This record gives sequence, C-alpha cells and structure tokens, in this order.
Amino acid sequence: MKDQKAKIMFVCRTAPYGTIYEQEAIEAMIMFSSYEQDISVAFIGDGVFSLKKGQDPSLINIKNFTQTYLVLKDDFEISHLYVEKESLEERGVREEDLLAEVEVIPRAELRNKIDEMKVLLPF
Amino acid sequence: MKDQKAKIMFVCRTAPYGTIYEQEAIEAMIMFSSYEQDISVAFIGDGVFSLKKGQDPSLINIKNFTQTYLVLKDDFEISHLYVEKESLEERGVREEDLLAEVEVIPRAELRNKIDEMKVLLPF
Amino acid sequence: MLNIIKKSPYESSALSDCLKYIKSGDVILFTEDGIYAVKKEGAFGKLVSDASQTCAVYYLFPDAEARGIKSEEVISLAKPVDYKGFVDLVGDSLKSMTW
Amino acid sequence: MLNIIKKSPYESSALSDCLKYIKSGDVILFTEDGIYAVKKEGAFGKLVSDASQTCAVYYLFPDAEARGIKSEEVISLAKPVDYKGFVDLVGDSLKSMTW
Amino acid sequence: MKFGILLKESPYNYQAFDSVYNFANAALEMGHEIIGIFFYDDAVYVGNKYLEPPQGERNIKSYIHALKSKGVRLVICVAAGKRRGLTQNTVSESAEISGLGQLLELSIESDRLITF
Amino acid sequence: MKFGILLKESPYNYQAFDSVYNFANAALEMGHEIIGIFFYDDAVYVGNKYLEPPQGERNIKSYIHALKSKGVRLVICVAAGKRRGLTQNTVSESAEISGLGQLLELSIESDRLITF
Repeated sequence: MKDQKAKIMFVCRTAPYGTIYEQEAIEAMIMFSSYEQDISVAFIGDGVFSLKKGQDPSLINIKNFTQTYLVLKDDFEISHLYVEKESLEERGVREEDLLAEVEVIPRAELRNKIDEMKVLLPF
Repeated sequence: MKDQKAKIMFVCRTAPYGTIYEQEAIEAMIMFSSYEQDISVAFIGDGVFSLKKGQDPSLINIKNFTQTYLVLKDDFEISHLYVEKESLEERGVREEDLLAEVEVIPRAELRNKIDEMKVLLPF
Repeated sequence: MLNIIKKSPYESSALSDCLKYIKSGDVILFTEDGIYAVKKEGAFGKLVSDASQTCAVYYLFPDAEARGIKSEEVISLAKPVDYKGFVDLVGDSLKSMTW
Repeated sequence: MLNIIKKSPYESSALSDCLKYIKSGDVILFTEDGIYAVKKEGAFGKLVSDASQTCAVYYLFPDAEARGIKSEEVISLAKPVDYKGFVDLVGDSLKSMTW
Repeated sequence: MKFGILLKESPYNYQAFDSVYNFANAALEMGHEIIGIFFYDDAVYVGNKYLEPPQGERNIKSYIHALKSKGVRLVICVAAGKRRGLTQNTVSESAEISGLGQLLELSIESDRLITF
Repeated sequence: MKFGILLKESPYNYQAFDSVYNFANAALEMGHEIIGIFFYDDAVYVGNKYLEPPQGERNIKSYIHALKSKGVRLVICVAAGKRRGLTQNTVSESAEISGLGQLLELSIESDRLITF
C-alpha cells in the first residue's frame, strides 16, 4: 500500500432496516478503520435516519446495528462523521435527536469535504 | 379450483432492463394464460416504458422480452392490456409509440377496472 | 382496497403513485421504510394528513419503533397497528395493492 | 466529479439528490433506467437541460437504444457515449459518485 | 380466513421477508390459515440451504423451518430459482420447488393474496 | 489506468452486473487494467456456482469465467457471502472469497474506484 493515507468517504444515503445497505456499510467501516487510512462517513438524504435516537428493532427481530455509531469515532479509527444539515431539516430530525456525536454541516460545506476525497463509497 | 373464473390483474409499474421485474412478470403472465382464468395486465407509472417501440437491448446483451407483448392477447389468453393515459403523458410517450395493441384508458377508469379484480399482482 | 406503502417517500415514488389511485373508502397502511411518511415533522406529514380525509390511514407500530419514531412523533390521524392489526386490515379489505 | 445516475427519475430520488450536490465542472452520466431523465418529451428533460448549464451531461447510448430511446428523442445538450466513452469519463474525473 | 403470500424481494437486502414472517405468525396465532408463500424474483434466495447467518442475527433458515413446521407451504419458483442457482440440490428441506401455476392457485384459492 | 469496481446489487433483479461486465470489457480493450471487482451486499450472488440461466439469456457464469480469464480478480465478500449461503463450497471457481480489506486495497491501489 502507498505511504500517504488514502482519503475515503462512506456516503450513507439509505434508511436503516428497510434495506441492509446501512448495516453492511457499518461492517465495512469497522474493517476499514483498522487499516490506518483516513476514513470518514457522511450521512445525507435518508441516511440521516440511521442516526436517530431511540431505535428499537427488537419487535421486528432485527439487530440494532446503529449502536455502533456511538463508538465509531472513539473505539475505531474513523476521522469524521458528517451529517448534512439540509437533509435533517427536510426530515424533521433535530440535532438533539441524533444518537452519536456527529458534525452537522451544510450541504455546500459537505460538498467541499467530498472534493478532498480520493474515493466515495455510496451505501 | 373454483368454478367461476378468477379475475387477476398484473400491475406493471417498473421500467424494463434496469430490473428484472417486467421480464419475470411476463413469464408469469404466459403461464397464467394457460389456466383459463380472467387475466388482465395494467401498465402504470414506469411500466408504460415496457411498451415503447424500437427497443433493442442487444447492445447490452440482454434479451428483448417485450416482443412477447405483441402476441399476449392473440396467442395467449390475456383478456386485457390496459395502459394508463396519464402515465404515458407524463413520460412523453404517445399512443403511436406503443409496440402492441393496448387499451389506453384514463386513470380513473383503470381504477374502476382494478375494483373489479380479486387479486392484484404488482411488478 | 388496502394500499401498502413500504418504501421511503423521500427516495421512492411509491407514496405519490399510490395517492393518485386512492378512492374514498380505501385504507392506506405504512410499513417498513414507508413509516417515514407519517412522521409529523418532515416533508410528508401534511400530505398524508390530507389523504386521511379520504382514506383510513394506519402505520405498523413495530416498524415505527424499530426506526425510533415514537407515537407522539406521528401525525394524529394515523392509527398504529401491530402485526395482528395488519392481518385484520388485509382481511377487512377485499384486496390489497403493495406500491 | 463524475455523477452516475442509474435509476429512473420517475420512481427514485437519485436525480434530485444528485442535482443538490453538483458543482460547476462536474459531469453527469445517465445509465440504465436513469436514461429516462434525458428524454426530451417527459417530465425531466427541462430540468436536465438546465443542469447542463453547470455540468457536462452524457448518457450511455447502448442503454438508451435498449429502451427504444432514439438520439432524436434525447435533449440536445446531452451527449451520447458508448462503454468506451463511459470508461473515459471515469478516467477524466478524479472520482465518481453513483447516486 | 385463507391467506396467500407472494414475496418478490431478496431476504438480505430487503426487510420484506421479515415482514412476511411476522405477518404469517400473527395470522396463524389468530387462527387464520396461510395456504402458501410463493417466492419469486430474488425472493427465491430464501430457499438456499447453505445460508449461515452470523450469531445474534435473524436466522432465515430457522424462520422457514418454523413456518414449515406450522404447516405453511413454501414454494420456490422453479424458473426464477434455476436462473439464480436454486435447484433440487441446493434448496432447503423446508421449501419445495414448483411452477408459477402454484402462484395462480394461491391467487384463486386464497381469500386474500398479499404481496410483500 | 487502474480501475477498481464495487458491485452492490444482485445480478438478476438489477442490470448493474451487466453494466459492470460491459464497462470492464471496454476498459480492458482500451488497454486499461481492472485490478479487481469486489462483490458486496446482494452482489455476492454473482459468485454462485449453481447458476443455470435459460438458453438465449445472458449467462452470468460465462461472464465471470470470461472476466477471470482476462486476469480480473473477482472477490466475494466473506461476511456478506456467508449470510447469503456463498461459501468455499458453493462459490464459482472463477471467483474467490475474501475480506473487506480487499475493498480497502482496491480503494487505495486503483486510480479510480467506481461503484455499480
């Protein structure tokens, strides 16, 4: 592998549970975090619903994988968790409704972060 | 099976090729047509694109399954092929662009046909 | 007719396609990612509240809980059902359409 | 950045989500069921023509042919590419985003 | 009441099979009959006998064994299955492979057919 | 140029794998390198060795043999595969099963990573 750290961003655009994309995206984030690269995660569109507090999928017999977001920055080597402000607003989700400490930033600013990346992984 | 013919409608809502739903829906229509029931097909939303003339998926190495629509009413026992007028208009598809002889009817009238059905099979 | 909507209204046309077809006396049930449509604060709460003038509107409570949408966050005109209520809704309508 | 849109604009939010993120100098490529977005007669021709003021707009010609969309039915500002052109577009942009 | 069920979505990328499972259990508990579940399109993957879900995750194999043991017929479409590698050799013992005629029969014989 | 490819959709319900195949062939003809295709989510089904497509239909098995014979590495994610019944015993001889580290490596080593 090359010397300089690669800047890679997971772009999470789907809601949890209805599809498996967010769950398998998290599995990839955890794995990626152990390779000492520069990994960030952006939640846009329905992806912001993954961060909503109080999820309890036990009634539908599904594992609550989103708890992982609580520890992603601390226990794993994820550089940034960005959430797009406009997507939150459109969906009526407030910052205090979010389950993890994240950076809420406007779309235009997130686009600038995207421009710095080498690779985008949409989920 | 019961004596009276069951009224069953395939409701085709997806465009061809991007997903397999329309192709597998046709396979089901053909099979159903051999059982002497009252089978009809309604194309609404992106489903109307399945009927567009001049499709040639050979460049993407996919079979042109939509030719089957040409013979569905004649060679197979399909009672009606309905196409929703408003969906055609919204998509800029004219009646003369359609590859098979179909009944173009307004949404409200199609809804009345739907009300007569026993079973709807969405594809 | 029972109309079932299981996709997010933010990313799919399922809700808007359904609303074009509903008739007075229809029932709409929101399940899976369709749940986000009945959230009071959000882009579709008003639209679905309006639809409930024509149709009875329900949402699958376990799917809302899964997504952290508490009953107080749901528009007041949408009624919660559990899976048994879902079964009853299917039985009560002569047919169902999944959008 | 190359933006790839492969879902129908009539049933998916992929196009509208993408348009919120584009910047001057971006490229948009329509493939698969995304092709319906570049149809002149239809609900999205105008929107995509407007976007082409900011971005270069392309569509994958084999996917249009497959769907019976002839070049004369496509908005004039969208340029056709074959798979080799698709490869060039990926190479020409520093990265790609599939919506 | 007699219910028939049509499932079209794959069991891992989509929640639809979970919804079928929960719906079917509720209906059975209420004394209704599920006369069959027809698996079409990518839903045929439900019948794969090699599934090995990780611990602590919903187990599709045990779901279909449970449904079968409650007397629910689980029918994998033969044509859709063959395309996707589901054949007599690879199908779960709890499911059976049969033709689209079974979906028609479900449509006719059930009081309600519901699609997931 | 070195391309890496990530595929997430199942090969039958979606056109995405066809697009990958056509894209990869064009790139190889142009003298580019495809350093690997990573199959994740439902895309792992591409690697099923039991696929038997009907005559006259696109043949996924022959597609992956063709890609492999042109030197393209086809990697099925081990975790996503196991869930879905893809293991060493059921995987096509043209594909290999490996971990998510391979996707990271593709991200780093390729000049461009494209998702289908």
